[in-house]
Amino acid sequence: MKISVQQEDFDLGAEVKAIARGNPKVGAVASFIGLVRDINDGTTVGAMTLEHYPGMTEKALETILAEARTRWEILDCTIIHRFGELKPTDQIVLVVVASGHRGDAFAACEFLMDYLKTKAPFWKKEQTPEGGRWVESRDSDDQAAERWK
Amino acid sequence: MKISVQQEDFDLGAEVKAIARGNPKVGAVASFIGLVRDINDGTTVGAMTLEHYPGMTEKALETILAEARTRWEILDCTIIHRFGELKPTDQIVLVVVASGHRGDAFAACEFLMDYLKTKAPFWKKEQTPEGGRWVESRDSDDQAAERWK
Amino acid sequence: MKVKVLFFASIREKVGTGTEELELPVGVASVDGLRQHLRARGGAWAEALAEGKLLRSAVNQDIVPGTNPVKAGDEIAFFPPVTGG
Amino acid sequence: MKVKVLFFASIREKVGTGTEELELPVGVASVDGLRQHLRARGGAWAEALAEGKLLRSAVNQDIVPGTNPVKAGDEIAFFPPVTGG
Repeated sequence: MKISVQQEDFDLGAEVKAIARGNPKVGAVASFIGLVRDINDGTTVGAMTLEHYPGMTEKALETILAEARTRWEILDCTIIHRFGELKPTDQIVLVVVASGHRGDAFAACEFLMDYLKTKAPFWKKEQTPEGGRWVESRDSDDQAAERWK
Repeated sequence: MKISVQQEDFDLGAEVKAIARGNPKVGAVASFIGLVRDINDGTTVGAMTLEHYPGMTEKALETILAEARTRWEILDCTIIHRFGELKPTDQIVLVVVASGHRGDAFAACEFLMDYLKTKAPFWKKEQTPEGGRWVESRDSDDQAAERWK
Repeated sequence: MKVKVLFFASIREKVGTGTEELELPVGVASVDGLRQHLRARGGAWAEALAEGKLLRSAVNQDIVPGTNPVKAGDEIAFFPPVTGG
Repeated sequence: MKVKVLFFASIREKVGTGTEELELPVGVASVDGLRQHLRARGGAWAEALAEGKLLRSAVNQDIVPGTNPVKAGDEIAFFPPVTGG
């Protein structure tokens, strides 16, 4: 299990090889990448800055992962979340879950992503033509997290 | 949109880069890899052979993808399914879905995988210590596909 | 006029062939009719295509029920339930 | 005895600092109490921590409600609802 909050970019292919390759119990690897879009809520976004709460972020991710492991078979998992300056098409977040079966891999991966979007202490400030604006919390994200309760 | 039924292995990292890199509308890329496990229904599996119905397989995958595109926003998609001789830890199937939002990417990816497991004309023959055996259709897979109806 | 008949997986192994060109017999107008005709060959054919055995069929690469009509020029396939991915 | 108070994102920008060591004032025993104490500084503090403003708080890196007790040595953070990923 690997959790990393980092400024550097990541490589999906390398991360998936690192967790799945060679373990013959792994039948399913679900993964997700979140990327910066050039538009959000109808506004053109040039770049963004992700702020986080060092220490609490890692702790929150460990708690989320421990919770996921009580619900689904997770043979291995990698969570990487970037912070700092990011621009459109940059990668922001990666979740990879290896399991015996696809149902567990998909559910755990989506569960972790929903929690990352709604519970982990990250804040997004977007640069728009009108200047910087802090992104407001989204109802749709909260609802996505609610359904796991 | 790319659909390939092939004997050769595939590279997740390269496929994801090919569909997501550079399109600033893509905010979410969900992907799934299915791999050969060394055990299935309690029996040790040494190797397996995947047979398919050339022509019909590609047609079925195109139909499934068209159906998925009516249900979810899919900006791009790659489906690769291998056939022939495979051994434990080998990759079998890849589905990658790029979308604006993670809900669509996850749902479409899981939908496509469920259909690949239950509708696409592939048949699996496993080599076990007792000899070759054709894998029987699984109820759990049929149920997974049923829920999309 | 002929039809092309395909067999896959365990059915293919049992009947010993993957494909066959066949003159559509008089009176055979459906997938089930063709299956019955082939079954009448006896031996491995009777076993592989036995009534009550869970088989899938496709006509021109679309999965169809056994009641589906068949006509000259069709590609008809018999196979067990799929077990892909 | 002191507490460490942290501010993030829009709150940090408004109050003009990300972290502050503070002597826990007499009578302040909860997160809400501390928030009220800071708000009493007026100006940007009153605005950033205004009553009714949707804020989250954490004590020792766990999200807690405003009623959560605070004691000397705690790390207390104020921030807007998270918007990660």
